[in-house]
Amino acid sequence: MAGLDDLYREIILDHYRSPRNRGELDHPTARTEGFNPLCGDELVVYLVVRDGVLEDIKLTGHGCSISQASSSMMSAAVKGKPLSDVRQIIDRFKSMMTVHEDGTDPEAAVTPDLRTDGELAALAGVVKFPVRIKCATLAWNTLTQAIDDAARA
Amino acid sequence: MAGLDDLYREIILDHYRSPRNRGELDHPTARTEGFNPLCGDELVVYLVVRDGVLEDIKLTGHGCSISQASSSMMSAAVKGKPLSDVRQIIDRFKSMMTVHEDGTDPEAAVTPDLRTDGELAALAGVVKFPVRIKCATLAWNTLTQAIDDAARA
Amino acid sequence: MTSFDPRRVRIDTPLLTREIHGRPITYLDSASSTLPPRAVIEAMDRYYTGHHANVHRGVYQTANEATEIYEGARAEVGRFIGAPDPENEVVFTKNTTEAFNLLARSWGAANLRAGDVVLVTEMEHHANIVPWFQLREERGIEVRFVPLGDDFRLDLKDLDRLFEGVKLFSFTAISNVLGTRNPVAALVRAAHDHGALAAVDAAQAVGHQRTDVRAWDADFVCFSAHKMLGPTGLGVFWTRAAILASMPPFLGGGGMIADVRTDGFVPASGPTRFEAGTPPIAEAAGLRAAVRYLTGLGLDAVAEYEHALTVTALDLLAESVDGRVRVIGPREATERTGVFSLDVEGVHPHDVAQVLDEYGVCVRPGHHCAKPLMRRYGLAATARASLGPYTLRGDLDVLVEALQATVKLFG
Amino acid sequence: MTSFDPRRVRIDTPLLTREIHGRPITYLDSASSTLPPRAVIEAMDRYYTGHHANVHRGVYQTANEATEIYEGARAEVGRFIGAPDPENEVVFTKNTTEAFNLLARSWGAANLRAGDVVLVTEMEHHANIVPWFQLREERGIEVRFVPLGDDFRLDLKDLDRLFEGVKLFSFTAISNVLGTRNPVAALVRAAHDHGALAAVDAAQAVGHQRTDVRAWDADFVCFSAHKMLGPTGLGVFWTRAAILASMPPFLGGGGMIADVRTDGFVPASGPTRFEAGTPPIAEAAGLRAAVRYLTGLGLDAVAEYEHALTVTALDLLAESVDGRVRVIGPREATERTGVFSLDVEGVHPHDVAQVLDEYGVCVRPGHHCAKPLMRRYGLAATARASLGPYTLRGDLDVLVEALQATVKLFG
Ligand SMILES: Cc1ncc(COP(=O)(O)O)c(C=O)c1O
Ligand SMILES: Cc1ncc(COP(=O)(O)O)c(C=O)c1O
Repeated sequence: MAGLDDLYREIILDHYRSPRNRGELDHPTARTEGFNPLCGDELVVYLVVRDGVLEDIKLTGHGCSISQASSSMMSAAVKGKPLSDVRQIIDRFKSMMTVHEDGTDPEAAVTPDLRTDGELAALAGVVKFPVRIKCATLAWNTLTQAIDDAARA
Repeated sequence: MAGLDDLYREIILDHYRSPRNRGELDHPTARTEGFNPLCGDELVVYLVVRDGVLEDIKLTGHGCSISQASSSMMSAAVKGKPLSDVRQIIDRFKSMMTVHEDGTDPEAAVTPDLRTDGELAALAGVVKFPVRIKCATLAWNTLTQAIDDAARA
Repeated sequence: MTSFDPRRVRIDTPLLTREIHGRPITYLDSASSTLPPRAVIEAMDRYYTGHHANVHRGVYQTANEATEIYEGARAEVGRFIGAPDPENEVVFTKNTTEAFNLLARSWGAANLRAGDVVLVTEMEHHANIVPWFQLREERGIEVRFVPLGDDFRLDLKDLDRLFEGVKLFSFTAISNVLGTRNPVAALVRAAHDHGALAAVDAAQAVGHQRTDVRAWDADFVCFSAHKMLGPTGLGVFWTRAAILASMPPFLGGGGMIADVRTDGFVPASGPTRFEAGTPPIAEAAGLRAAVRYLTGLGLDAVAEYEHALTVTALDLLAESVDGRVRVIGPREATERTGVFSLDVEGVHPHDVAQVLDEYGVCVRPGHHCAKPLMRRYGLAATARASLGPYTLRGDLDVLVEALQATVKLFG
Repeated sequence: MTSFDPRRVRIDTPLLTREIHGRPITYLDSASSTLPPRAVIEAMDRYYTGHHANVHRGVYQTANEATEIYEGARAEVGRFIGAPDPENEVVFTKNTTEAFNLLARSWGAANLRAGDVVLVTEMEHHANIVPWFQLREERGIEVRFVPLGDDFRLDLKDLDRLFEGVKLFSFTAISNVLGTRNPVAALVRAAHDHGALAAVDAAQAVGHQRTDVRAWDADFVCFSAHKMLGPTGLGVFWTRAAILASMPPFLGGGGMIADVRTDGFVPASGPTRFEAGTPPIAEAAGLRAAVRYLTGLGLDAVAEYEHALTVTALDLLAESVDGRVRVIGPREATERTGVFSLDVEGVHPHDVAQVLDEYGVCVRPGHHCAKPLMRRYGLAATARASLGPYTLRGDLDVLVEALQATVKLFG
């Protein structure tokens, strides 16, 4: 059975208490809003994309620890990376957040790649709390949207 | 417990098979329609009222044995009577058709008056079949309405 | 392979152990409502005793369980009717009737304007008539009726003229009065060929035969849990995900919104947009159990069995009761299901039902919420006997015995 | 005199024997939905195992019984709320939300025209907001909000201005977020004094205190069975018989008509005009049992008990958890009921509910379908704990223990 420790890893609480890349960007390539009607979480992603590289990212908004930590970790993981890498990180994260009906241990879904993405693997435990998955993925869905918006800008 | 014999007295079946006063009147004082949406029973009452006397009554329509027998018996009971008597008969009949929550035997509600109204007392058993009460009272409600209509004509 | 056995279903159905006036019950009113098996009743009990909570916005254990039960029921019902995207296409309503009102007020109001035609049939239940009349009053649409032939089937001779200006053809799979089985896939194709969408009233079908919305190629399907061994208080509206996404909200309130401000609101997406307020959660648990139970019986086996019983019933009714009982509906068992509208010579349907009750036989007298059909055949009412998966040949024998007594009593 | 004992209610409520994560359940989400006692569950079982049949048009024994159960429930619910004419004033809907939609689409559409004002309050549940917004879109009515004061009560300073042009004042008896108890009778009088009718959302009231529509002098009252120990899938719309008689039909279909022809229909009279299709029959049996159960407890005793528990809860929450828990709502227990919206310093309500779940404590995080209220107080969400007649002092202790752990975890 999943316990609270699976959800609230120390590193997650740390990101919640001290979120990285908070704030707005003055001249973003894209400014994209995300919204989780279920719990009222709101998020704004600011991106600067230049020459295929996600040069800068900032975030504002409010939400629960999982959504805040996830967005903070995400910003740290993608900042400065080429968009092709960013897309791969997004894909890996999303597949980590997929419920395995056969009861596979979610930790097993943490690919070596994801481990090298740094602290993101700490969010693997969220899958054991299906209602919280949306909290964890809000930032990532908004980022995907923001990258599309940036491409169109 | 109520049995079918309580409902389908021979006299009722007789009125059903050979209804009295069937047909239309050429110059009625009132022509009034009654309708039971639950079972689709339809009835038209034709009255001739002169000098406070219900001189003639005729009925058309269709319905179940109870509604047909009740209307036939009613027509026999009221024809030729002063309206004041007719109203009393209606009242007595209606009170006979009232369900007694305390489980009083409905036959006990058959007043001596009602017995003198002739065959009507045979309908007392209907009260034991509450869903059929509407069948029995349709004609009487329509007659009440028709008398009002005649007064206005 | 299933090993369908109606006696087994009978044992599973608690109400069938009842006695009526000292006789075992002979339940022949499944077209009005079916009797739920113990599995359905117990599924709701288990829900209330172990998992009840309001759905959707919970975090705690039982709220998650209730949500899983409710959304699980949605998906399972979707799969049961062959929905391509089961999680996202099934809307829970309170009954078939609300489902048709949803169709008329949401899709209809958004897509139909004055002069557009909704084609229904003369054999429709009021649930598939009155909502269109209401839309006619509001918007000036036209409601056209496919006429019925003397053979108790749809008269489709003039197909092209019938479909002129039609935007939606809304018809029943099976008549709840005549038992007539309509050629659903062919009728849907006719609608599509004429540029119209097609809605199917599956209320009389879904508990008695396999239902596959893809095989039908239907655009909308409506039915009720209580006619497929499930509970009261729950209906189903199905449509393709793409159509559902385009439909404006119907009832307003909690659960169907993404946001509400004092100056307006934004509706939610998906089926919940049409599920305002606390939904029928226990009922969904009951329907899920009914779907599993029916699947366990095997719908093909049920259909085959009820067909055989229909053949027997038609024979029995024709041969017994001195020929005084007429069955209003198709003669051929292949064209119909086990719904028998009886016209007993010289005895009003109300009286037929009353005498039958004395024998413990449950049949329904009346217009069966299909007054246009009744008018078409010049009937005020019929006494309707109808089959379910728990009906036995013996039930038919009691019916005939009681009909004989009826005829005798009324002479 | 009743001998109300919450421990007795607890024993009567099967779900309260459940364990969550190895701990006994601490159910504090009655504002979302109450837990039904065994008597309610068994009443529905009895219905399905002994009496189920479709209602109204039957003649046979079980159809009569089902009708008696259903109509009996109507009358009993009517008496329970003090309706002057109980048989003819109670309409069964699927929930409070449908009841408000019925009010808006039937009475509202018939009586309101462009420019007319419906006055609601900033503390309303979406069920009493969105239907009016929908009517605004369709008919151009104005929806006006009574503002909320910093004391979490209605701000009625500008009564005359607020009521300008108002045809209906529709407000909640008790806020499902703040617990605020509104002065219903006084508000109804204010509406009447200004020539408006008054509708009361009694969803949070009817299971927790005696409800008397005559003492309120209300014109419309809406509530849900599942918030008064009853089942899901059933709501109540009450109005005076004279108003009911004047209201046009809402949903169309079977049961709500007197006649249907191919060229139109005539609606039925009485409550059934608003009950299209097969109604929630088993649910009505369940609600009837709930009404009897509540009556047995004695609503005054329940109210008194929950009031005492509210006093305790407010004290406990103020004194424990290092002052890090703020209760969003009136300070004074006399002005409120046992609904506590908690704001835990530094911890998001979602996380509060998550940690509490680990302790078996069921509270609801979110906007509670009252977004205008949330905006008013600058909140995205709260974690709401709420009481029922089965709540014990011990439940509050577990709540406080779990809140302490929450605060500790988040540092
Ligand atoms: C005050 C109030 N009004 C209306 C509702 C809506 O009730 P339902 O969801 O049963 O329609 C609720 C409960 O959710 C409520 O608390
Ligand atoms: C063909 C058909 N359509 C619709 C309905 C209406 O179903 P409900 O009363 O559950 O809304 C019925 C049953 O009464 C039916 O037989």
